[in-house]
Amino acid sequence: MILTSVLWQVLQTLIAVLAAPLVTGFVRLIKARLNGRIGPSPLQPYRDLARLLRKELVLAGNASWLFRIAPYFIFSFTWMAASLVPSFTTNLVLIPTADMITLVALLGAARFMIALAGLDIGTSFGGLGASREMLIASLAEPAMLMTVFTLALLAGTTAPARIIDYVLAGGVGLQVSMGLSLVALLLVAIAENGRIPIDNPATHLELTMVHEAMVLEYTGRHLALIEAASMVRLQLYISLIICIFLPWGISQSGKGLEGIVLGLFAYGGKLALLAAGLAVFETVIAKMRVFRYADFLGGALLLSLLATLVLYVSEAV
Amino acid sequence: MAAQALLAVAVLPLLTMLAMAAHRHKLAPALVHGGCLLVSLLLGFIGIASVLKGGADLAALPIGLPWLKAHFRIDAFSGLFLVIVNLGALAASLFGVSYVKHLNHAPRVAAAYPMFLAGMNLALMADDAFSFLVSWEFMSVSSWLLVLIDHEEEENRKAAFTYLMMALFGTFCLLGAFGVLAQAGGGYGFDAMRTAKLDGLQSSLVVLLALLGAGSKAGLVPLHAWLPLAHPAAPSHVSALMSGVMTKVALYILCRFLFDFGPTPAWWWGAIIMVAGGVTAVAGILYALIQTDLKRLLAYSTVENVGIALIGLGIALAFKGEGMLPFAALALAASLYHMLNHSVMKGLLFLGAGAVLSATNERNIERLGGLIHRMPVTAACFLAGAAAISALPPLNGFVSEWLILQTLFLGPKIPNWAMKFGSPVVAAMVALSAAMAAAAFVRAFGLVFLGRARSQAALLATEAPIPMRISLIGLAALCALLGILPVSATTILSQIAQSLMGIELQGTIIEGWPWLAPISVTRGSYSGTVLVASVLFLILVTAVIIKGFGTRQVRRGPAWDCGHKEASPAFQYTASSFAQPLRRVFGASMFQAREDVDMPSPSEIRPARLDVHMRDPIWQGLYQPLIDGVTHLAARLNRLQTMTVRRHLLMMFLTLMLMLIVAALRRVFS
Amino acid sequence: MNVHLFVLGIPLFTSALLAVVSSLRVSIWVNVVASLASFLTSIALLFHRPDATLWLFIDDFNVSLVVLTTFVGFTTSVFSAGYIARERKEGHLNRRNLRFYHAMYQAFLFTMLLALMANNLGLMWVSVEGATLTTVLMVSLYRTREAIEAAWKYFILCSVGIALALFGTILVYLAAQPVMGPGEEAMAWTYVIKASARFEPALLSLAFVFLLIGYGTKVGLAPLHAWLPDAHAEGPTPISAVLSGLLLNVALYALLRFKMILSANGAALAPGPLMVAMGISSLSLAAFMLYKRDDIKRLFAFSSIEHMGIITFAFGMGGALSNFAGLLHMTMHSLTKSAIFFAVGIISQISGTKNIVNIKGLAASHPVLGWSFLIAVLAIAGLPPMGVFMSEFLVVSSTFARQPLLALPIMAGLLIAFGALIWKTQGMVFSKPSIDPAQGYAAWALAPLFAHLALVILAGIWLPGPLVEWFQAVARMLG
Amino acid sequence: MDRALQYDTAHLIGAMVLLFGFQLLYQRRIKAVLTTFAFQAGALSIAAAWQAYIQNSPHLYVTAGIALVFKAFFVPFALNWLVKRLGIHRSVETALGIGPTMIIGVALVALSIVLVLPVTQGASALTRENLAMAMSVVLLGLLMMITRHNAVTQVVGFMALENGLILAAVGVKGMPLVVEMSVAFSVLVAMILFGIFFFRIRERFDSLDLHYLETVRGDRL
Repeated sequence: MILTSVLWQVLQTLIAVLAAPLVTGFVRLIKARLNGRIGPSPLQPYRDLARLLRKELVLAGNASWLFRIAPYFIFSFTWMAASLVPSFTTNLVLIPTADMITLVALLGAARFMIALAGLDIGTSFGGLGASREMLIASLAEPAMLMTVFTLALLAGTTAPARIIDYVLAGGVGLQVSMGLSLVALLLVAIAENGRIPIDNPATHLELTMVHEAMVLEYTGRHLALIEAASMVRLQLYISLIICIFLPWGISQSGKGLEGIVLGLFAYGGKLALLAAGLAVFETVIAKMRVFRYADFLGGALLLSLLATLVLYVSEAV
Repeated sequence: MAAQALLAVAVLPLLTMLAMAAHRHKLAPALVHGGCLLVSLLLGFIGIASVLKGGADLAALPIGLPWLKAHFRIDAFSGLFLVIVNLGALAASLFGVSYVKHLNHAPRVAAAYPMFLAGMNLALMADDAFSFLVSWEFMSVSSWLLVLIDHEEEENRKAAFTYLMMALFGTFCLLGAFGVLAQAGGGYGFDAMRTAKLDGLQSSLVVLLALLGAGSKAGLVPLHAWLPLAHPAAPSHVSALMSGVMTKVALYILCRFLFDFGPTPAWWWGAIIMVAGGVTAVAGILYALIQTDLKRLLAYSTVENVGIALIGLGIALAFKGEGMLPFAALALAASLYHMLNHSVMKGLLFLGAGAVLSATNERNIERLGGLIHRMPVTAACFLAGAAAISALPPLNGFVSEWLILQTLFLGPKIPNWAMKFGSPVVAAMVALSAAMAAAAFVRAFGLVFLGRARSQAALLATEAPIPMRISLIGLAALCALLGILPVSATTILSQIAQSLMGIELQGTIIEGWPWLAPISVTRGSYSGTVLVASVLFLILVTAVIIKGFGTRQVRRGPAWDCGHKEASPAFQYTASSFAQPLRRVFGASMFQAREDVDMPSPSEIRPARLDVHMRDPIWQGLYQPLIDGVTHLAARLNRLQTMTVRRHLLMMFLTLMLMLIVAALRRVFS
Repeated sequence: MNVHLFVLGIPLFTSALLAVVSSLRVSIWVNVVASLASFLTSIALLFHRPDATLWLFIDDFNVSLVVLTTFVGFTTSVFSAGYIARERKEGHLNRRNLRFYHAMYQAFLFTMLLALMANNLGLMWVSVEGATLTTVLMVSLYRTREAIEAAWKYFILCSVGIALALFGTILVYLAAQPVMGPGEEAMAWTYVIKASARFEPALLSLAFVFLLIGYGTKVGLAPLHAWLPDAHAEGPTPISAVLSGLLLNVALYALLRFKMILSANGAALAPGPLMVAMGISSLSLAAFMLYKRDDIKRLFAFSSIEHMGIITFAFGMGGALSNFAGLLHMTMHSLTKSAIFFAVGIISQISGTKNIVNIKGLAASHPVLGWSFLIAVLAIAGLPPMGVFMSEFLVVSSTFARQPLLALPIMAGLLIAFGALIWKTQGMVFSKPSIDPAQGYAAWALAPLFAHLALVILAGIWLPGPLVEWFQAVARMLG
Repeated sequence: MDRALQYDTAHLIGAMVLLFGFQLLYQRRIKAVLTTFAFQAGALSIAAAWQAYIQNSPHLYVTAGIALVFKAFFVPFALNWLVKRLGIHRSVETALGIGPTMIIGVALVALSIVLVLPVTQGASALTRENLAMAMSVVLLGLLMMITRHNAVTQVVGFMALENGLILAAVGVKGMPLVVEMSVAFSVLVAMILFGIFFFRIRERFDSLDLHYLETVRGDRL
């Protein structure tokens, strides 16, 4: 039992990091197609990362030790968080390590590091990015926690595996608050991953950029790690939405190998579906002004709060 | 145990006398701080011993109120706070040993510092209202003197004055709370107060007064006004104590009132305290976000953390009011853990600020920068503190906030609508304040330690001396330790909380090592140990892969910055510009922040200007009207003193008439 | 042996002696030695109490006040020695003034001691009037226009007050006479208190109104207080010290004797509400007045009004705790306030000004003086471990327990007064020094100050058993 | 002599004192004020002597003597001399008109009666009525002090107040120390007179209107 859960944990950890570039590549491909371009291969992100890794590291003159260790932390924190979100099975050995709150906080830790790294060189772009990133985070994080709150109240737990059990057991049914939470979580996911309309992952040198502004000074393997981290994070959020709102097909503990295989396929399918959805959404929507973020995320926060309060109206708790 | 502790405390006044007697001697201040270090070490051990031993240990001195005598008592609960206080005192004293060398008025500090420690320790040990308030006031007065160290500055005198006024206000409130309890319990001893039976109104009065009294010391919004004024004025190791430790003494007595003494407040008092805590947390961190004075920023962050601890206390009270004692114990344990954690991390941050201050003589974060290169140890420790206080795993701040959030998730179990709706809202406030704390500390750390030096002083800074570094490292290690291995600490805390609630051996915090889970394992769990091990493993894997995969060449070059060439460090993002988006989003309504841009046309050669105007809503809305009112009334009443003798006689006549008429009316109507 | 006759006789005799001694040195010494002698003899009263007569008596209540009065009289005479010598040297006072001053000083002590020991209520009244007369003369000692005006104001207001008090006394006798028959017994407190349960209660109530206004004027209760700040500010500082420290106590003592009679009656209009009202009005008014003060002596004069308000309030609230607190506060206030005036006297002499704005940074220029002054002010402001804290602790906490609404004005008043005192004192003690550190003062001049502070701090930590018993006994009588 | 007559006589004399008290409020010229006061003091002296007679307490004759010699003759004389010597305005300067003052005076007398009569059930009728009148005289004296500017009239007001006190004291049977009290008051009055004189001679103020004397206004350094 322990052994299998260790095995699935290793598999989950590997999927979290290995599949992530593919997801990003897939989103880019779909977007290109929607824009009428042929677009690069979905495997292009792997090549990019490999190229970055091999490149020489150029450090700014006054880069400190913090600047150099930050990418490792950013990447590992994100990776850790990703490997704790059940994707194809809930039978993972590390799953009691962290609940949903810890997941949010782990991502927060990664963001803390990246914002500091952005400030380290002392350029105005870095500061600009860090400042905006923290603004977004200060609204997105509570919104996400409130979503967690709703689920925790519904399922009586903050552990993702238990929530899945609860949802699969049909305890939820069609809940208004689940719907509201889903919307809130989607908004947060968009903001946190720097997608349109909050940020545009494809741009540089725009005064509206956030994430890219912080990592402008990174090169070589550091940049590779950071890029990889953001890819992992994208996949993490999609997985999170899947595991909470669309857990069907996931292998619960006690199921055999065929459950795992089914879970893997189901996960892959759902991942592709949501990635495609993201691409479509990004294509049809326009980028926002920086100071509209607050409205966007404040909306998410209020939606999630509303979701909690509506719980009582429907008397689910 | 109590007797030994009293003896240890008795050493402190001797140290003060030593400091006064040898005030011309250069080494005396360091020596006094060394003595304080030993005393706090001893008291800390006594605290640990009484926590482990459990039970209560009594001592009485034939002083104080004549018919009562002074009673002292150490039980596990006060033992815990003795640990918290003396842990902070230990670090601060060690830091102080070399820090005082940089101070202008070291002898003054050395004289007041031991008294401050004595006051805090005695307040924790006191077992009757009189001894408690004497110690409490002693603590206030000695810290007032410490705020007045640089009394040549007008600003510091104002800060000290505000502080003392707020302290006195708090004392009066506590006095009232004690008075009501003493009336009901039949004596000023805490024993009588424990058994006091109060009716609803009296309970409410006690809780209200205790909340105001302890709150004014702890920094409950809107009674926090003194914190941001006093903390920057005091020497840094003292501010570390005032912020990290003294606020805990206030929370200690609040806990005694709420959970140990007689009052049986209804659940809604818990809700009120919870909401007050939530407002305190959010307001505190909002203020922190816009500060440019490093120590003031830290002071506001203290306000935030006190708010979070209060949320825990509030929900514990609500559970207690509804008779859900295991939940109440959980909430209390979470809150206690947060207090412990906050004292460690805030001590660390203030000492870090002190190291920066002594190296650069600068508190304004707009004029610092790049210190990570010249003060790497300080920077690393400060970073640990900043991450911990931003509630980032795997450090200690996260664990306690996680526990508090978990208890808030239990809040809707209280069967009434206010708690059902209130708990999510307060949880949102906790989340909001944690996220904004991260923003505030990214800003603080980033502006002080990262980037390039913004002033000559920052450029010439040198690393802190060894004793200072040791205490910084020690506290940083403790931050990590309490986060990574929280289990033994939480076990003890939940036992203390349970004994205070009067329940035994309940699974408040389930801890199948290394897991930490509230009430039951299915409610969600956390393990700092496993998390850290896993993350370290992942880092190792990453590093190994990268080593094997990529080149190892490193080249230093100028910053790219999208091709801009920025010559001057003044081009960096400043503290104000960092705060600008947040200021716009949150500050527009709360602080009425207004930005005036003066952009000269291209033909002009004057520099552009951006002026930010902000208004402190609490000061302007509450304190300023009070001050104005008193001034106005004083001016009006002063005319009474400039009357002629005849008019004074008239006053006398009217008073006489009034009383006679009252007497006559009584006759007529009776 | 009737020790108390010596206690009374020494000042009376010395007063006559000093009136004829013209040498300043001699009269200063005689003054100090005589004050010491009456202090030492009064200590004997602690151990041996003479039997009560119709005219004089010693009981639990006045024994501590008599000792306190002789003690403060003695310390003030020591302080006065230094103060007066300097005033003479600087030419503010001439020799005739000083002869008069010393004679009056002893006469003043005599009248106060007589008022304290008097068993006959009429004798008590006469002595309080005598105390007024002697102090009027001393307040006008400097013969400046302000001093004479202050003395005039003091004189007129207190004369009217004292006249009303007499009317109250007559009314009390009127109530006693039908029960006890005409004659001296009906005016002797020890007899009256035993019989007062049978007195006509309404008449006693009416009497108390007049007594409260009358003696209240002398206590300095607002709005009858107008004379107090001027008299304190314009007279020589030793006189301010004894005025604040002793005379106010004596007047309050007289009032309390009557309150006891009312309490023993039971059916009479409870004096409590009236005293509570006067106490609150004094406290609140004084608290606000403190803010506008520029003159250091006036500042502390208003602080005396504030404290008399607190004490009156405490007695008005009644009950074992409050009355105990009131008695303790009387004692502590007189020790602390006179200590403050000692410090103020030295400060105004070395700085040459009484203006608070011009006094700065004493802690730096004169550390010992500055810090003792600060401690004294903190003591009067009610910070532990000083004695005033204990009494304020008891008053405020018991009020909160019984009448939370009444506690609010008390709390507000104390806070506001505290703010003013601390704000002004902070400026005087701290900040950059304005006084030349070379301006010295004799080291022994601080001895009385230290003695008072030591007692005040000691009392805050530990009270001697007998004193506590006396206070508790008196507290019971006060009802 | 029967008790009714004793009572009526005492009552009559007391009423005379009160009447003169009212008349003091009514006078517009200082000289008339002083004369009226002399009459009041005389009436008081008679009252004291009468009480001495009916109570058979000879020491009250001393009080009567003091009242007669000191108050009815010496003080008015001295004040007259002061007024002349210092050139004080001969008319009474009022802070409140004569009419309103009289009305308030009547109200005060009513108040005294309301207060005193019911509370002295136990006392003899003689004492009761006497006390009500004495209290009225005291309050009228105080009223005079606060409605008249001039220092001389204030002194007279104070002495009228004091007359009321002595009236009360002599009216109560067996009151000890009455003589001492009247002596003490005489000392007070003498000091006030001395004070006024002293003021005037020393400082050369333009007027004795206390309004001008009152320059100590709070803090003036």
